Amino acid sequence: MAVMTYRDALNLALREEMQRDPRVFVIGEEVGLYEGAYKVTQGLLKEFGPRRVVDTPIAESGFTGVGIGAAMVGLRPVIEMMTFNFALLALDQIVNTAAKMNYMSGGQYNIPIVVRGPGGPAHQLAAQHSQSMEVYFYHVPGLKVVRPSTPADAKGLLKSAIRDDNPVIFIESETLYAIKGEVPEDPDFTIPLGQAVVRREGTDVTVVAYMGMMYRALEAAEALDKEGISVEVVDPRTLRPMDTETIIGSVRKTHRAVVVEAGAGFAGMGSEIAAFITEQAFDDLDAPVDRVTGANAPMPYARNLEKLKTPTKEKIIDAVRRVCNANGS
Amino acid sequence: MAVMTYRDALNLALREEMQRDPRVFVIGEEVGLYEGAYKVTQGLLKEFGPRRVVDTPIAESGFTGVGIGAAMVGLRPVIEMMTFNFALLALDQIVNTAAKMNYMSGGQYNIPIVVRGPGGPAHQLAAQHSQSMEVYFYHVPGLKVVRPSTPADAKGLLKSAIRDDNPVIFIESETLYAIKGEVPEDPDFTIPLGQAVVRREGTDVTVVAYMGMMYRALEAAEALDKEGISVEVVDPRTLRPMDTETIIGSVRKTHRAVVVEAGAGFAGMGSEIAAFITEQAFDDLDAPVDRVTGANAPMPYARNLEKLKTPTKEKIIDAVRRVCNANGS
Amino acid sequence: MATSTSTNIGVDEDTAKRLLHQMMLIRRFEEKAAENYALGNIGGFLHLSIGEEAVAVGVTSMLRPDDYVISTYREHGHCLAKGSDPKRMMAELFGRRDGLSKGKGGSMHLFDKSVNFLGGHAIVGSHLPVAAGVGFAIKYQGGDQVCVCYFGDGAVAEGEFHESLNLVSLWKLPVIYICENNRYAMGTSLERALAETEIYKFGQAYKIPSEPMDGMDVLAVREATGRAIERARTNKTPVLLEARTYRFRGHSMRDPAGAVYRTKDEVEHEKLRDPILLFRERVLGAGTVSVADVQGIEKDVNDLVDEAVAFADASPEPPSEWLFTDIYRD
Amino acid sequence: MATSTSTNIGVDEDTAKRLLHQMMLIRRFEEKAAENYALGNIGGFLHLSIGEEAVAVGVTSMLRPDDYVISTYREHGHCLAKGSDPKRMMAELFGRRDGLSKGKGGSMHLFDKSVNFLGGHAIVGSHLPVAAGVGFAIKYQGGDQVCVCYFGDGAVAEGEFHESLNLVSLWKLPVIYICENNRYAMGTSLERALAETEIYKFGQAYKIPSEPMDGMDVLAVREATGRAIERARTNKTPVLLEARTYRFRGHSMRDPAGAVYRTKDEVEHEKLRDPILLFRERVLGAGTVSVADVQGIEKDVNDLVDEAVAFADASPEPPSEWLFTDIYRD
Ligand SMILES: Cc1ncc(C[n+]2csc(CCOP(=O)(O)OP(=O)(O)O)c2C)c(N)n1
Ligand SMILES: Cc1ncc(C[n+]2csc(CCOP(=O)(O)OP(=O)(O)O)c2C)c(N)n1
Ligand SMILES: [Mg+2]
Ligand SMILES: [Mg+2]
Repeated sequence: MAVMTYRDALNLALREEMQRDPRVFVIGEEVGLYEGAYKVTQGLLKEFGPRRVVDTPIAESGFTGVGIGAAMVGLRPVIEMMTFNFALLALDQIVNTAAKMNYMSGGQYNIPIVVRGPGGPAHQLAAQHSQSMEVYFYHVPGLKVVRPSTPADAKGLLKSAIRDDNPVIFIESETLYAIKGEVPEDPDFTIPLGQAVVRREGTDVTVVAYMGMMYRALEAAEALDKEGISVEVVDPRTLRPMDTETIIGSVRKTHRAVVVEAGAGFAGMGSEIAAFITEQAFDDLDAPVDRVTGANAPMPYARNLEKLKTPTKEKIIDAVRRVCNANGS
Repeated sequence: MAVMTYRDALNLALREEMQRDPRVFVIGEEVGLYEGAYKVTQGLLKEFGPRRVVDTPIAESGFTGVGIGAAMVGLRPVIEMMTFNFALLALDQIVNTAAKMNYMSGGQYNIPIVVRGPGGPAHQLAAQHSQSMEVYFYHVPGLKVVRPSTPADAKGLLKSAIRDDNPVIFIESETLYAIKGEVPEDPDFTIPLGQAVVRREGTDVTVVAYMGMMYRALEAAEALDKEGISVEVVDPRTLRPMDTETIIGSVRKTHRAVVVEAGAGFAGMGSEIAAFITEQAFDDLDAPVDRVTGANAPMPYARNLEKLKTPTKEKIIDAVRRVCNANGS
Repeated sequence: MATSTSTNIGVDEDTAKRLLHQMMLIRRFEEKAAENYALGNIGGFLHLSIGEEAVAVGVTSMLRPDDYVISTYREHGHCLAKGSDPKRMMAELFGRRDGLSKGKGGSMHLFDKSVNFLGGHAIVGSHLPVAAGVGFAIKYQGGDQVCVCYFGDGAVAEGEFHESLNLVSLWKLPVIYICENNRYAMGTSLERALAETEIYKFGQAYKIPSEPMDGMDVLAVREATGRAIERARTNKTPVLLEARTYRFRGHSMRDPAGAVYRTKDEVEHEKLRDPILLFRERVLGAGTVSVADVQGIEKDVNDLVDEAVAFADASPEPPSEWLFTDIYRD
Repeated sequence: MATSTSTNIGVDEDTAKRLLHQMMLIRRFEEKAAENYALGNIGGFLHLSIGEEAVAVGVTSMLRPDDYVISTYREHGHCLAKGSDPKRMMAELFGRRDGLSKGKGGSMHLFDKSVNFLGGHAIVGSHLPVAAGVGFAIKYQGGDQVCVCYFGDGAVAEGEFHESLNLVSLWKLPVIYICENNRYAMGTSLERALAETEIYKFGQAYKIPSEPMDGMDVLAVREATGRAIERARTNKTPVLLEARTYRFRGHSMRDPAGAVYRTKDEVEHEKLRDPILLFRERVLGAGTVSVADVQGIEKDVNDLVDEAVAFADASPEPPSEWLFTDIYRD
């Protein structure tokens, strides 16, 4: 175990996988000479050279297609989106080509790529540069979608994503790159895709949250503890495939659930989680699943408005109180 | 009232709005000389000329951007996507430019465009040409999303969409173009966006469905009637903004709900509808909301597999029976 | 710049027979496919390359088996020429279990890894960057193959054409982009789609060597492609070729011969340059092959295609479970 | 082709003063913005155009008020030159209620309908098709305005560059595309991004008249732009101009002067061609303006920018309800 930042954990995962497998290479804007707009690829060009650390022009659809083509004939590209906001320009490549190729070819051509980069709310970057992008991917059969909340998860899940034989969308966060945590140094350490984790044990209510919202949820849990409300926090980590069992298991125990997401709520991840919890644990629920979501608006630039856009610890606390005071028990 | 096809109803709406407002024009691939890949724009070039019926090269992002720019300075374009599968190439324009412009400009530049064309399952067109595309749009603040199921709705909603001052995503269906129905000829006839409609009254269970699934639901309702199960069918018509009141009102009456959607289920429209029904009518529900969705797979080409991919009348009947036999009542 | 037409006949008997055989096989395969579409044995979209056979055959005849080919939804000819089994191709068109893609892809999505045929892609322009990626991998792996990417004139207006040409030139990748310019993208003629209708000229903007070629003359195609492959293989650099050709049938089976956007006369006139007739007359005239040889080839391709149809017809539908297989590779 | 440098001084006193005033105003505005970014009054991304002022000022000085301008996230200069109020601009950078976009857009999304400034767009390449649409509308409405679209060298590699140039040429639209070629897209130099680094040459592929111009020489910019506007306005056709310029600061405030990807020497060398110094010496030398005039202008722009900062500072935050306004127009 070593304490390192989320950024360094990602960097270490890339380094280890590139050392382990010569087919793995990194491609994207500013990943080489500039060492990454957010420095996630720092030192890679020096260590692996321009053949395996490839700077591209600003052509998201183009270099994503390059990754897909390279994957068709035996390579394992890690494609960096400088930020996921720009992934919409490559969405056709990801959805219509990468995600469907194995199916359309009857299993002949699988596409082992990772598309990674930061996404989600950032600091005063406004509507075009500060949005939750996972919504464009987790609905798509053929894709896997990961949102790692901690340094250890960042490392373990990125390594699994790179080793996975399918297209994996791996969305990090500008606001988490600097956080520190314990990270296993063992190069064989990986975390399987599709496994949620209980971040905090509790008995009264289950709060499902990932990325920055997971930290808000833990803070809320601390505060609620003092009121005698015991909150269990579950982090899905992988959104597709979703580990419904761990979440349902927790709800069967607590009988109450709050789902938190940073994105605008309507038809988001929270909708699906609330829906399957209700379907699978209806009789165990003492209250309807409550959703705490980002405001249903684009991201404003003004600092004060931006604060109102994304769920706060307080909003989560209110929701937990709501479900606890609801009928039943 | 006149009986006409869904296709002709759309054509009439375009014609009337172009006659009514000189700022309205149609732009897209094959909309002019070829009169539309699906003939929705038949006769428009002859009537309005090449200035207002604009054939484009195959450049979805380009001509969608052209529509947005034209809208910024006073025009009201109707942009045809030959099929919505290709809209992913224009998604950045739609999501990051059109949907956010009014907000980013503090209300200075609204974008009155309609992006229309067929979407959803078609006949043996396989994975890239047969998919439910609304999922990429209804989550986005700043957009409105319409899915018209009948010829009358096609006309009334398209006219409202064209008159709306915001970007409206209007997704038709290849499988409905030929269906016939009564359509008001009055050029002032419109249907407001954001209003659901009860297609069939019933007392035991509410089935929410749109487009082809709405017809499957009506067939299922007929069959279930014989078993003494009275089904109410509600068609949202507009997915964003969603008319939650009409749907909740129906569920408060029937105490049971089944949500049907053609698309792969995970994190789709059905998730949101199931989630808000449960939140707002939890105490009225005698059973958890049931979802009937398309198989969680890309669309296969083979006829027999294709049949298994999209929900059938039988699957809806089973779901209704499930919720009716569930505990409670 | 006029398209370079083949100078001398310059093919031996075997080659002549092989080229004729392949072109006739493609023609026959697609004629039968059309019949079976009418019969309802084939569904969805069916795009025929009838009239364009010389491009697929001429190009592929200069490739090595380990070279890669990637194409559009109008790919039957490219797939057959690369060496795929007509039986498994027809079974795919029928949507049957023995199809190349297990019946899941259909006519627009033929893939055959055994011959390095990288598919059938139906989003216009989308496979051009993918081809660049194949070229990237060839270089990364130190191989000496090339990747041929076929696309239509309609794809030229898409942004991915530009992004791809810039990337392959910037990175010096062994990709040969071959535009099958049949002068129409569905109902849109070149003049109504492109500011520059001499498509090969776009190569200059990216400093990519490019030339037009007579796509109705299989030998002209061989000559130009030969030069291109030689260059790409040795220098590991891209080439852009424009094959001037023509589609005798409608855009797809749903487009009745394209009556609206082009005249009957134009179509009839172009049919006078039917690539199969042209080449047959030429090799007969030069005495390279005999009438009997031609009849023999005719019989052989008819038999092959009949077998293919019989095989497809006999192949069962894919089992229901297959709806959920191949979504992910585990 | 060498960039055309302005031949004679060819500006009268008023024009000279106006040009100098605008360039110095932009410079001062951005220097103060940088200060206030450091102070935390401005957040998010802040991209300065220091070093590139001659382009915005030279181009706009040839436009009519009813002409349209659309730009990128590096648009302070373009917006100021088009005539926006520095106070409301600075208030927008501060994220305040009196900002051009009510504080919702910030530095990257300045919009000012009152002067036909169509924004600040931060997805590279995305506003090029939008500009084509503005040109389309001008023609549709029978107007005689033109639309100027500024973009960076980095946008040239994006597919939308290609789609847009093809469309405006095909449809003959009065759009003037002006590439502000500062030789770097963030940390990526031209040579590492484009197969053709003489960007104006791309115009040829689309049959669009194009030329490079010295972006550090405001008079050269005026001359080339004058020709372009004349042509676009009368023929209703597009033009592509490449302004050769340089960014003196880092890509954004988060990029320390760009130390990694370019040398200090290079930056210092380019600073010798500071467009403001060049023009000032020139007009002083020619006696068009006096030292006193220059000092007067200096004082005036300092005052204007100080007022702008004071105004922004005094403007309240937008009310909470505004989070939900302007999402839709009803
Ligand atoms: C991105 C995209 N837009 C539109 C279509 C619909 N479409 C299918 S084929 C076609 C015409 C393509 O013409 P061309 O590239 O010249 O190829 P050809 O059919 O002539 O061989 C169009 C518009 C599509 N498949 N993909
Ligand atoms: C589509 C897209 N990709 C990437 C980015 C991130 N990004 C912002 S500015 C920039 C560099 C643009 O360089 P250039 O076009 O030369 O303009 P300059 O900044 O030099 O004025 C990049 C890569 C973006 N905003 N949009
Ligand atoms: Mg064509
Ligand atoms: Mg630049």
